[in-house]
Amino acid sequence: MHIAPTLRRRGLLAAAAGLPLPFVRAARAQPSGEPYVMGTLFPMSGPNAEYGEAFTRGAQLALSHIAADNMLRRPIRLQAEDSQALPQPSVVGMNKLVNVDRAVWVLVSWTATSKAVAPIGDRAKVIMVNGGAVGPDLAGLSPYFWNVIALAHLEVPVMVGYLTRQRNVKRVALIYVDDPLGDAILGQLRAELPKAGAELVGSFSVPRAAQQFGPVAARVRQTRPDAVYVASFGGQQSQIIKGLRDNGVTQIICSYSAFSIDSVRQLPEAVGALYTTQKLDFESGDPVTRRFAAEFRARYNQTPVAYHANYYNAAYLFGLLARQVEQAGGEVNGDALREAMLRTRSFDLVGGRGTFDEQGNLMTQMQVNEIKGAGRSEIVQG
Amino acid sequence: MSAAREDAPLRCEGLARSFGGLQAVAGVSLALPAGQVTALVGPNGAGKTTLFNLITGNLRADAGAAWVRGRPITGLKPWQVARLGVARSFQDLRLFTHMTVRDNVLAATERSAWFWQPGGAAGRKRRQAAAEAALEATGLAALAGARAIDLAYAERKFLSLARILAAEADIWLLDEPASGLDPASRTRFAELLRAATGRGVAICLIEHNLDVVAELSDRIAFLDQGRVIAEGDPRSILRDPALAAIYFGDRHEPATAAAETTA
Amino acid sequence: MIAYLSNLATQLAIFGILAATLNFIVGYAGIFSIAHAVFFGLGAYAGAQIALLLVPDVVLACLFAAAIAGGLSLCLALPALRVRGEYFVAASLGLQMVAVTLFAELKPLTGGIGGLVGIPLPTLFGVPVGVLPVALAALALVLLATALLARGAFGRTLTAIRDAESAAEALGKNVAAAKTLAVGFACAGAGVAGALYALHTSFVNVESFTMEYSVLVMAMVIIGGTGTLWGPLIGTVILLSLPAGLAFLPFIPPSEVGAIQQILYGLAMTLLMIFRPAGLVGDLSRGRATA
Amino acid sequence: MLFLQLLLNGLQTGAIYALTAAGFALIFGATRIFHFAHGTAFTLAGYAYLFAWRAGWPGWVGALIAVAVATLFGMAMERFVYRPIQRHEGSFFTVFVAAFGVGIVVQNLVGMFAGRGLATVDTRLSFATEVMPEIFVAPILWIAIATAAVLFAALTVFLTRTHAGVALRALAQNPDLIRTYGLSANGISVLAFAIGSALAAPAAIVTAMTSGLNEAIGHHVMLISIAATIVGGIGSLRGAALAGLMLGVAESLALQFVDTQWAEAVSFLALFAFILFRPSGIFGVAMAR
Repeated sequence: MHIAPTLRRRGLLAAAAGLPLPFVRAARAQPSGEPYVMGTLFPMSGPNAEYGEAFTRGAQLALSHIAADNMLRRPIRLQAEDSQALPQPSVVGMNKLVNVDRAVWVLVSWTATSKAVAPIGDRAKVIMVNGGAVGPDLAGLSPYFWNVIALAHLEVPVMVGYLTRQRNVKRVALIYVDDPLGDAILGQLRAELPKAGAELVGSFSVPRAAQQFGPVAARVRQTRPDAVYVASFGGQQSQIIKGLRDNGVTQIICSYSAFSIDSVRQLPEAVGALYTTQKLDFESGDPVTRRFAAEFRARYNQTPVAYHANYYNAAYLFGLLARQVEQAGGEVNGDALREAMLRTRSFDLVGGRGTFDEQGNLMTQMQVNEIKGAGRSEIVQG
Repeated sequence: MSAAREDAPLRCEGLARSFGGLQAVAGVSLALPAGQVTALVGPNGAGKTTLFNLITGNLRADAGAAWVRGRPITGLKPWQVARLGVARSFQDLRLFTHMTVRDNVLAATERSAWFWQPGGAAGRKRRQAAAEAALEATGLAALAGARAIDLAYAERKFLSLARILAAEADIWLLDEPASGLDPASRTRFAELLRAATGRGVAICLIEHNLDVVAELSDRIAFLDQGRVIAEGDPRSILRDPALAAIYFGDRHEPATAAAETTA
Repeated sequence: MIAYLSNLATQLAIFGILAATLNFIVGYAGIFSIAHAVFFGLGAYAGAQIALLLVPDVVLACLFAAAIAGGLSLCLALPALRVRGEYFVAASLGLQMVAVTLFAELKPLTGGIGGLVGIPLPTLFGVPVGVLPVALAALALVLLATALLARGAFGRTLTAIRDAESAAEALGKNVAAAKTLAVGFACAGAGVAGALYALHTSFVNVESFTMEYSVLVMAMVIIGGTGTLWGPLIGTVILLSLPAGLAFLPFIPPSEVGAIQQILYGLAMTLLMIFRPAGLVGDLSRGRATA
Repeated sequence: MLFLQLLLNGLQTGAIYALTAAGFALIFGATRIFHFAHGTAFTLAGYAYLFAWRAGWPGWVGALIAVAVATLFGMAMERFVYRPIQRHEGSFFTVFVAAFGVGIVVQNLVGMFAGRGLATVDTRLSFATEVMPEIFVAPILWIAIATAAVLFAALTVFLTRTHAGVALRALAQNPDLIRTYGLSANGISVLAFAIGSALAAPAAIVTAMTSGLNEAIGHHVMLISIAATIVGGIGSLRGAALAGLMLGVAESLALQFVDTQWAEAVSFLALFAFILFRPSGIFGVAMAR
């Protein structure tokens, strides 16, 4: 335990260096030499391409901050591969990133992608960071597979607490896609609702490709819920919301962080919908968060959401860890980065200070957001 | 007569079939003696092809039965009937269009549906020999490598015959095999038939051209409205004015023209 | 780079098996199935379960997968015996859609949408092996088998049935048996490909066995040329390496990379069909092979 | 009560399916081309309407644009994709792969230019109110049903009373007959594509207002159209439309009896069963070969 003090000091140093301090920039030389390759493996085409676009924006902003702050001695090259959110193209893309591009750090998303590429990254000792999928089955896929997003088990209790205490909800119905995430949310609701004095009055599993929700809405209405929890993702979420609202379901609609995409937040029917995310206060939060929010708006003319923040964090984390490794004179590779992460554990990231557990899962505080229409949302419980 | 029928390689008794309200075949009894050509004659729509289909199992009979060498074949599937030695040709030929001529004929010799054919190398040799012989007999040997779809009309007709030859069946049901053939081809065709009957093959052919019928057949069965209304040697049938009236009906065109339009 | 190419080669071999077996029923028997991914999936689940529950022996997994997929191929053979042409295409489509629902719902067997994870690395009689050599060997075997079957009496029987079913029957060919066997063989082959895929990726879920994949394999066969030995393989190489190759184009902005790749991919498919309708290997007159 | 509600929901979906299925069946019946890009025409029409709506143009202008886009797309497919392939005697599946490629291209172009993810036309027409206890009905239901009914009436008149319509029906059976009408088979073929594709447009507009559009929306619609064409009996327009309606209703009513996740499988199970047990379809005259 005698090394503990050094560790902590390094951790602080790393955290401090994350801030846009001018003297840090001045003290360092321009990055040069062979760039580090950071890969992205997002759905860039197909029905989930909207996510890939959002994820990429977050990562790109982080890279420009890393460059602007001269955090690293070598530049970073972003190499994008299209996963189509399908296992087989993901495996092809990951193999290219690992073996051809020699990526040291790969941003991944999507449960199927994550599970399909984890064995490849594990064998090649490449760090994979997920900031999008929240299925509980993504914890512990590999020592090199980290999550910078709170997995579902952190989201549901917060929502249940808010619904029962602030909104006096007693009856909740669930519409879910029957995948590990949906199952986890179903299990959580079953466990958490009775504890809070409420009950799960109905659960409706829908196929991934389903588009018509009028009939489902009729079934939901029958259960007379006070709130409907939606556990889906992508465009289907909007279709569910619209299907419910169009067909006489006026009660509260709530969900997890998957609601933080534009197509949901822009949907007129989604006004009033609630969703949980990790804590993200763009106005009054810490400097990292404020800088992120301000520059994101300036650059993309858009208010950032949780996904932008997650992949910003996922990319920025590389900067933080790689600098540690560089400063210690080591080679920037998966093992060194992982060691650095385990040594430091806590980082100042967008959203505040985040702490990783041994498996590399970020534990953050959660907040409840309410959609206000036209792409705006408001924190209703911090 | 009935004794001869019992011995016939193929006979049927009271075969009947109707479509909707139309009685296409109304109780046909017929026997095909070995070594003879029986011509099935009658106006269009008399039920000749339907009768073939009833015998081969392509259609289910409403009533009646058929036997191959005394063995009942009613209710058997077409391929089962074929394996009892009944080979047929179709008016529209139904060649294996995208296969070579040789493969068309070889396919006729291979009956097992399994991945392999029984008989091993010896069996294969025998089948190949049968195929080559059939090609030789039909004059198609030089065209063995061509695809069926690229053949001329007469060659296609002979290919459909070659398949039947190669199948080594002893009962042939031929649906208008000679229609549209030029005289030279017709002569070759007649030789083929005579060679077959010489081996004891029982042949039944549907034919519109009465000259061809007179030239080829040993017996005639006259079909009208699904019934055999006359049966006997060609000379007496063809000279019967009552039958001629039925045959030509109120149509004015000669029989050969009718044969051409259906070909 | 070696590892990358070896992964690509493994996938090529696996999809090559799929295309070759599909070509067997499409090209020779005229059975146009767009449910091939179903049997790919059945094999993958079967192989994965063997590896997870018993031993990750690649031969055992392949055999079991072939047995399961071949056995259940009756689901496809049944409509193939009753209908042809567009009707059969639609039947296979129905089978494909129902199968995907079943794959997603039968969680004890398939893991549902979450799939089966942590499939162990393959061994051969207790010795660890790579999937690539096994897949290449399996592909070679499948190609050899299809070549032998196609050129021999069985291939003649199938082609005869394809060209004129009633005439084949009139020559004593048991059409039902031949079709069932052909479908069984093709589906068993797809099952082997599935088992190899499961062992290669260590993870399978329903998303790899959807209609899109059935269509992809069909496109491989058509683009290469139906009824030819090498056509499907060439189709496989083109359709699999096209997206992989497009990934090397440096000038595409990250946010459009997927869309542009897909557009080029779709365009290539359409243009190939317009200018080479019989496939790259097939001769033009063969394009008429539909019933 | 649930039954009635589900029935009404089903009718709305069914009207959409009926229109697209009729379009598909019309094209297939007349030209024997299995038009797999029919769903793409649907997608394009939907987005065309969406753009017109976003630009603030009145609904009828948007509808006209949607119809025009779908029609032009169908005609272009006939002219530039199917006809060259058919000239080479391309097989059924050659057409299939080519159409599928077009589908991929359009889907991704739409994604690039119209944005990815769900897009809806926001209108009160899709908002259901309680017309009697527990029964919610939106105006769009009546619009969808009425549109479908009017279009079918018009289509029937066209097919039975006009020169071109009769020729269209005759094309499948007897191409020679067309010439006696003084029309070219090519011309009739283009006409079939134009009308068939145009029928997808109203369905696409209703979808844009109700469940919304995404780049891949046409895929499902096309599958249903194929299923309906088969179930209805190839060659029968009336059969395809009725089957489409029935599939929509079945998909919805299924929720009365089975869990929600099985609803979609119901349609395809019906398709499979029909092919096995009644391949000629409901109204089929032509037997399966």
